[in-house]
Amino acid sequence: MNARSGKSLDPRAGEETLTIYERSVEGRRAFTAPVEEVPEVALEELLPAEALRERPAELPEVSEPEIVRHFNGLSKKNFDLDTGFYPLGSCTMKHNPKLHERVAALPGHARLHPLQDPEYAQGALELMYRLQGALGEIAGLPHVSLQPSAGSHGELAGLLLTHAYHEDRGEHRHKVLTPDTAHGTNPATVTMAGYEVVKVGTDEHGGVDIDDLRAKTDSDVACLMLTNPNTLGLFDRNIEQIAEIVHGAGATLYYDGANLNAVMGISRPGDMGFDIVHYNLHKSFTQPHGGGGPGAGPIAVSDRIEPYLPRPQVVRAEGSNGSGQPHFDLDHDRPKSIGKMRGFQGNFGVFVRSYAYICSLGAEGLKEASETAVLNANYLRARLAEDDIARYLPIAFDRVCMHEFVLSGCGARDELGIKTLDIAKRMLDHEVHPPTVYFPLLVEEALMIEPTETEPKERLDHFAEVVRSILEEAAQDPEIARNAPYTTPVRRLDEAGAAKRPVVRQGMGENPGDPGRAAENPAGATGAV
Amino acid sequence: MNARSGKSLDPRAGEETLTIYERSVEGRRAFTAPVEEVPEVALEELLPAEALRERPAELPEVSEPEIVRHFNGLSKKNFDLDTGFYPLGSCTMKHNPKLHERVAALPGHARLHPLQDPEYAQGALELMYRLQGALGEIAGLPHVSLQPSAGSHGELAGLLLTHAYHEDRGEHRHKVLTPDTAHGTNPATVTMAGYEVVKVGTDEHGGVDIDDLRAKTDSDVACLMLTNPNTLGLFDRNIEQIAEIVHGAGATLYYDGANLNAVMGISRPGDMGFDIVHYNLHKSFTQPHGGGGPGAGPIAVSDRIEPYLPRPQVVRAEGSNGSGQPHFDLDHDRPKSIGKMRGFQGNFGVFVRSYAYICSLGAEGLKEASETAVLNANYLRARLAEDDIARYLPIAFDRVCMHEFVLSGCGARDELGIKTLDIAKRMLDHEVHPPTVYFPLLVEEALMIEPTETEPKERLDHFAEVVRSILEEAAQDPEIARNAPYTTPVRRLDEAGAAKRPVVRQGMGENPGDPGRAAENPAGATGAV
Amino acid sequence: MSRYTSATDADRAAMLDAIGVDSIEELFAEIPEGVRLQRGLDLAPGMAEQEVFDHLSQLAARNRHCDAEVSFLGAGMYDHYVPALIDSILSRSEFLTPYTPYQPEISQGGLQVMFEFQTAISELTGLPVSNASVYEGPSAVAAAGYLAKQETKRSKLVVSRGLHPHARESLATHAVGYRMSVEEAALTDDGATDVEALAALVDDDTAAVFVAQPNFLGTVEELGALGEAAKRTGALFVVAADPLPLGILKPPGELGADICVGEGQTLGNRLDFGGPSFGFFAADQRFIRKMPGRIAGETRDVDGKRGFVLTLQTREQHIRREKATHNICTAQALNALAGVVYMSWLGKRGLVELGELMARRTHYAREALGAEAINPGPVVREFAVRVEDLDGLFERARAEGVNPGYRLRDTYPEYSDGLLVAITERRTKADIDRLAALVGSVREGARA
Amino acid sequence: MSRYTSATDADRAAMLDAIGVDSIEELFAEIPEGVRLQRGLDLAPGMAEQEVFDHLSQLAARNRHCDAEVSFLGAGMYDHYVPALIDSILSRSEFLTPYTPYQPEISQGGLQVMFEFQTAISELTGLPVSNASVYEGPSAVAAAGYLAKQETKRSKLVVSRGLHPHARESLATHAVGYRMSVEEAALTDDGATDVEALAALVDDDTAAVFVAQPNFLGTVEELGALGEAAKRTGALFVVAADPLPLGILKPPGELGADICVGEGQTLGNRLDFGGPSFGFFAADQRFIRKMPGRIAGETRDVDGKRGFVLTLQTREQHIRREKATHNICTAQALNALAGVVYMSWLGKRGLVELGELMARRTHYAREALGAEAINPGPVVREFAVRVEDLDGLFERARAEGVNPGYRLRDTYPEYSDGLLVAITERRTKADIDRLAALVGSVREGARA
Ligand SMILES: Cc1ncc(COP(=O)(O)O)c(C=O)c1O
Ligand SMILES: Cc1ncc(COP(=O)(O)O)c(C=O)c1O
Repeated sequence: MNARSGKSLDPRAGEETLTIYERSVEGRRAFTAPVEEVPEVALEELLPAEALRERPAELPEVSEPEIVRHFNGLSKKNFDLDTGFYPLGSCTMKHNPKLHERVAALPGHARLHPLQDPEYAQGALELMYRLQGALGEIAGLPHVSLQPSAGSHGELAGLLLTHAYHEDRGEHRHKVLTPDTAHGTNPATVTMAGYEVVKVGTDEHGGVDIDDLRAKTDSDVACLMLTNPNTLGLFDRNIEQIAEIVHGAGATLYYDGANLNAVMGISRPGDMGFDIVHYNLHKSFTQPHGGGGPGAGPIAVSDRIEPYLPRPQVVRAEGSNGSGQPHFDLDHDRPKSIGKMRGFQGNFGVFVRSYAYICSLGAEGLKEASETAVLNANYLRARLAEDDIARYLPIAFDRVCMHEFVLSGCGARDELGIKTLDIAKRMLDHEVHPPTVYFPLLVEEALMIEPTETEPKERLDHFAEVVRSILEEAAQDPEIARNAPYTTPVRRLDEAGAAKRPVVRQGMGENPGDPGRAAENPAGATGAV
Repeated sequence: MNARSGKSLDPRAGEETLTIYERSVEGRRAFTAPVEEVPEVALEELLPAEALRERPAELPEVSEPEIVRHFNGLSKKNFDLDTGFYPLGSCTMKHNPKLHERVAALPGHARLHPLQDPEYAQGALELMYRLQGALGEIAGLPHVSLQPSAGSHGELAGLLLTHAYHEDRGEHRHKVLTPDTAHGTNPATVTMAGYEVVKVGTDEHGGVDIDDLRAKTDSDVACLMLTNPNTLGLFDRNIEQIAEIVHGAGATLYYDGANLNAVMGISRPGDMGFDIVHYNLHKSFTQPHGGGGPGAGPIAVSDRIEPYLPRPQVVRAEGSNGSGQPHFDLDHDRPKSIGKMRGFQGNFGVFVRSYAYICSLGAEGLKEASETAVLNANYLRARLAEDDIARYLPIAFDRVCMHEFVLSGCGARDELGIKTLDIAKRMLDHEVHPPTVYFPLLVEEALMIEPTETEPKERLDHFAEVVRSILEEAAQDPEIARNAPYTTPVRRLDEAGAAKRPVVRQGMGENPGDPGRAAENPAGATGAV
Repeated sequence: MSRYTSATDADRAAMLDAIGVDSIEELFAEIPEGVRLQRGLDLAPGMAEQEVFDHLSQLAARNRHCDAEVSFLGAGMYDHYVPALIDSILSRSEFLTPYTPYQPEISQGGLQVMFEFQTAISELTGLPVSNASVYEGPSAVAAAGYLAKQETKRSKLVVSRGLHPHARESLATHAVGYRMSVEEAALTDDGATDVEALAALVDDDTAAVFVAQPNFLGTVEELGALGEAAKRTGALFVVAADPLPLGILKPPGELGADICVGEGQTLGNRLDFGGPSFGFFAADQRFIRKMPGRIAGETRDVDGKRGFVLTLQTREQHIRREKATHNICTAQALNALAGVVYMSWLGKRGLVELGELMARRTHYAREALGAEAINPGPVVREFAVRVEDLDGLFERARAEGVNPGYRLRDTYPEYSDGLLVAITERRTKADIDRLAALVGSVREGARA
Repeated sequence: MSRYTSATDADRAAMLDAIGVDSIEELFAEIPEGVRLQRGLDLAPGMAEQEVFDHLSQLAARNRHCDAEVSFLGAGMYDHYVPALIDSILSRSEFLTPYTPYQPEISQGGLQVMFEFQTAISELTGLPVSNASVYEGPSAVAAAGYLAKQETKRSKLVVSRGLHPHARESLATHAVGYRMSVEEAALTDDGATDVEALAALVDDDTAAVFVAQPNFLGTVEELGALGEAAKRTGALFVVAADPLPLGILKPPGELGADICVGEGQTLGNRLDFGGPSFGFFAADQRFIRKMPGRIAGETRDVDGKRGFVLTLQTREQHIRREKATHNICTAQALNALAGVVYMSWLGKRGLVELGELMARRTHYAREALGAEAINPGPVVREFAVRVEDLDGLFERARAEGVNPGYRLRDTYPEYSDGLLVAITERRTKADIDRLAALVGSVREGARA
């Protein structure tokens, strides 16, 4: 009977979502101020009236227990890597070892002030120095700056370095080449760095179209930004030739390190001829993604670029402090430096995690990680090449892939009438995260799949079965996928409406920053929990 | 259309549950042994063959990522206090401040060896000494032992103390009185302590039946174990008279402190005439319950009982170590002591949390906690006394209650045909934890409701609405409640079957401890995740 | 209003109104004047979170913990490495904050953990039935005594002097309640339980015989022979074991043990100055309905879906009351979770590797120290030696940040110069050599 | 096989078989010999978890952190108390381990957090539109410059010398990319931005004017006047603010700021030797489609249920590519979460109470030190004074475990004897008096 069919009997089905502001009740609090020992002078006596706030900021008023429940409740509406398979192409969703959170939380790391005198921060500086060395060895480029905050920040640093390098030689170049398979941050970075984007085509093997590259590479080209393996998950066999062409024109070759996870200990950007590399520590070196950061985007460069690296640089002096022990310092005195990409020394907390990771794996482990990442990707590629799947989701370039591969949803679209988006949404009901979709752009209805090395075979097999079952289901009734998901906290959302009439903050009536929209649930006036 | 109705479209609906053993795959591992520097002698050379294991213990073989996912997945099948309302009567499910986890984890606490010399454990001993002082003040009894591991362990200590006290005076007593409202641990403890249980009745006000008590109290009675407020949530107005009767017969009066949360700073067991008290630090003093422990059950006693307290006791000596600073030590030299209830000094980690709690709240805060606990309970009592609810769930004793109260499900049973169990199960679909049910025994179809002080009014109102909606729903269709829950990870389970053919461990074929049951999912042989 | 409560003045007013009283005071009218506290509690005023943190940090700073010295102290609790994934799993509020799983439909996580824990303990001990945890080691020993009493109706318990002193004392304390006597069997000159002495104490009124594996001095006992001696007259043979070495030692269940109990701290639990950790209780199939504490069992739901429940509850206090097999209610679920996560982390191979590592380092250490062994027999994680100037050693060592171990004289006067040295994977060869050097130099000193 | 991977030899064999190759080597055949690494990486061998923990613990022990000394060091990051509930919430794997919420149906938690964060930042800054975070403070200033460039098409940026030196340098570094020039307006003798000097630099080609609130010396700037001077020619007025004092200070949005950016570390984030923390970026409504980074917006699902999505994505690099408003992708979501949890913990009242406490202690400290003020004007959390023997003070103080603060000469040569002292709720009156005593005694010393 219906009474047994569950969902329909879920009394919470239609429940309203409340924000922390809507849980606020005047007078409640989680904070207790410490005892005040200094004279309790009124603010008005300390500060000019015109500098003082007239109305308090409308932060929520909630007790600790209810704050905890609120955010706990929100967390339960997130899918995450520790819950299940997350083959988000280009994002390297590998396991985040729990040890890293422990070592990052050590007071000597977490509670260390960024301006502490170097002599009292030797441990932190040595850690950074050791990480620089390890990253340099992995990329095959000797000089490392840990400063950039993420991959795209590293890209920007890379182009600013290129600019400084050329200007220093009296060359004024205006163009930067990016393949049509490039990630969006590449062209966006080019513009921010003051250059003009010139697109380079892709050949039938999924690599850079050499003729097109040659045609577009002239003395006005400052740099070619490349990802290798590229965003199709393919290693560009012509990389040596590419380097030759680019260097021949006096341009720099930039390596977008987002895909480094495929080649650690196997092939090094520096050896491929790249001048500048960025790393995504939150990808290859397992800083947890945090729902969109933090990350870190260190860069490594060749000798000719070194003089322009950001300041300060961590340097090592043998026993300069009398003792035989090496001594570490911050070198601010770098006349040709491009300056600072950001404040202080970068995202140190991320460095701690990535350094711990490198210590755990060592040379062998890193190579094994890349090998297994490539093994897993090719195994899943093989599983998804089985006829009843490949028929609907043909692979974009039928070659051995590296750490990821790209399928096209054209077959499913044409034969089953479901789009890649529908397949992705239906996956949500199977509790696996969908691949990256609709990227790279040159593959129609793209599904970009990166399983990473930390997934066991069973997870890959399960994913293949999920894909198969979705396609079989669609063959019966495409409506099911078209209307998926069904079991998620919310179902498909009106994104167009959100963009047309953007509501980007809680409405609270008469407050300073409030655009004036009245709250749907005026703060506190609700019994719902 | 059906394709939109969700649950029925949940591809995970019938999924099998896997144990960590069923996720095991030979050769996988999360552990890496540290580098071995001592000679790698074979075990056989170090230990006699007959002492060595022949077959390794069948622990699971799983990588760290998959262990994390396994237990993460299990956690998602638990309802918890940080998720929602948990009015489990007699259990005092109050908020567990997050600060407590932080201070308990300080290496000086978490990494301290229990046999560290007192001179190197002064901080820990001072903390215990301070906690003893605070608990003694709260109970109104001067001498405290923190040793017992939980409430029932404290009860046992209490009766062993009573026994030692009487024996020391040459008195041999055989009976212990417990009210018929007593918690199960009380009579169970009596038997373990070598006494015979004698039940005392309850009067029409829900208190101890004085006449019955008087009749049963003779020189063979060693003790009366009482909870006040009792398990009906009622404060026994005759407590002074009761103490007089018990003491008159030379027996001790034991206070089961499970309900102390109602009277902190308001009324003290010591002042009521109790000789021995146990505290449940995991209830009144907010040690997280952990899904069934850890807890701690310290005891406080009057002067005449003090000589028999367990050893060691934490003692304080003024500046005995030369400096003016007080010095703390462990006193093992207690000739009349009953000995040890357990190893070492008790659940120190729990003491840290409870001490932090007392520091945070202070005298005022503790009193306010009890006042609010009683306010919340009476408010919820009032909300549930509204006609359309009270008609089905009449209150057992219609009086102002303390921190909890007990309703009877008779009305619902007789008029709606649903049992208290059905109401409890239907609550699960509303994401609130049911009250304690079918206890105390003298109330038919009992629902024992303890909201605690950390719940905001909205949660209480919401719970009242949930109760109302369940009753209204049952008036329409009692089947819904009878078959609830519907939205939980599993539905009603076959407990009878579980007890008839107990399966209390994973079957793994030929292993040592294995009763021989073959695994339903032989380890590793599964693709499911 | 504190930071943990939510009742504002407005809330209070509204709530009192609904209740129908004018003040909170009125709610306490039931409490007779005579037993009302007429003053405020004599406690310090409340503090802000940061103040409490500072206060407890200052207290903690006055303890010398295991990372602040090189410690060879064991004697019942050991400094093993607790992997970080245990923190991350135990900090999940879904494990940290619920009560005992009385509502199985919303407690499958905790119940399955219990089932997996029981399985691991069963594997380690070689006994088919384990409960979901008891308080800790010594009281677990006492619990075994209670089962033996109920099972045999006899009145005597025999313990080996090799049993942990705390366990012997805890048993004796509880035995007063059981109305049972306890007799102790001596150790041989080699620090093993004296089989003859033990056999001599076992009679028709003996309910159970208790030995430790390894024993307090670290000796790996010959359980087979002891078990035979113990069971001759029908007494139960109870082994109190350190579960970690059971990765390499033959399981007590295969050597005649009826019951195996022990302290679980070595399985992924912090030292915490002695607790909380967990005790385990495993037994032969025939005792399944006599076990103390919670037991999780596998079953199915109305839809046929696999699930777990607390089973055989008719043993327990909340159902059986005075006839219960034990009075335990709240146990150590969270610590048992740490245990099963730890065992999953070690895994089938790691458990053996760790056992081998400990055994090797322990033997290496015993040789390196070059002191006269009190128990020259087989050891796996701890051993006892005679040190001439024990106090001199401690003075010297502690000044250098080394804690040499446990002074046996505190509990074994017969070994007045005895030092009990514990070895774990945390003590490197360098650490051991350092202790050896200290022992050596003090020896020189004493002789000079 | 490492402890983080699962491919056993059996798995490898089966997988290679399914792929149709004989070895993993073959999978890399695509990589030309010439660019293959013919040796192993020159890195230390892998370590066990406990070895890594020990190694990093030893490194950490060589840093003197804020609990290991009494520190008055601020200058951009401050030692505020981070409440424990932040740890427990941030350690939830559902917040810690997911990627940017590209699939809103399974990311409502993270998306709602962003929405709540944006609201709080909007409240603090007095500007209606906030994004969900940028990297950190100084690069946020640079991001504001990029918006100004795109908005005004002008080529000059004017900064106050009161802006954090790192922010000025970061802006200059990025400005090279924007092909813009940066000019700097001096400070008055009182350590406030010189309105005239600033006005003089603002011309028709000025895209934006940047000032800090409070400025680097701690001075509370007169934003009103500065804003007028800045906007005369249509330049954007950008305020870089420390968000915490905005609990008591008038919001920049009410004083003419078009954009308010800043460093969010003071809102519940650890010091972490400088990062990760978060930067915030708030602006006037008219810039909503020019903002950098992620923005969460409220909407409904097909069933009419309330939900949140990443909105206005056509601003972003993954859609707009070279025409994007910024190249940022990964930002600081987890740190922003810490920020919104912290603001919820402080709450409406706590934010004001904390601001008052800081202001009071700051003024108390400035008086107690009795040194000549570099910026005698209004301050709220930090102030600068002249100290005769600065090196002497540091030598003396550090020996006693006190860190007096920041030496201005490192970045402001004009204040060669300048000391910047930061005050938070962590620095008690006793701490302040202790610093005052040190300053006093050194003064005596210098004069004697
Ligand atoms: C190929 C590629 N390049 C660059 C980036 C940008 O890296 P980040 O998000 O760290 O800025 C990404 C991240 O998705 C990427 O996949
Ligand atoms: C009234 C009462 N007494 C005793 C106990 C036993 O306490 P513990 O579980 O700490 O052993 C309880 C716990 O539920 C209780 O409610």
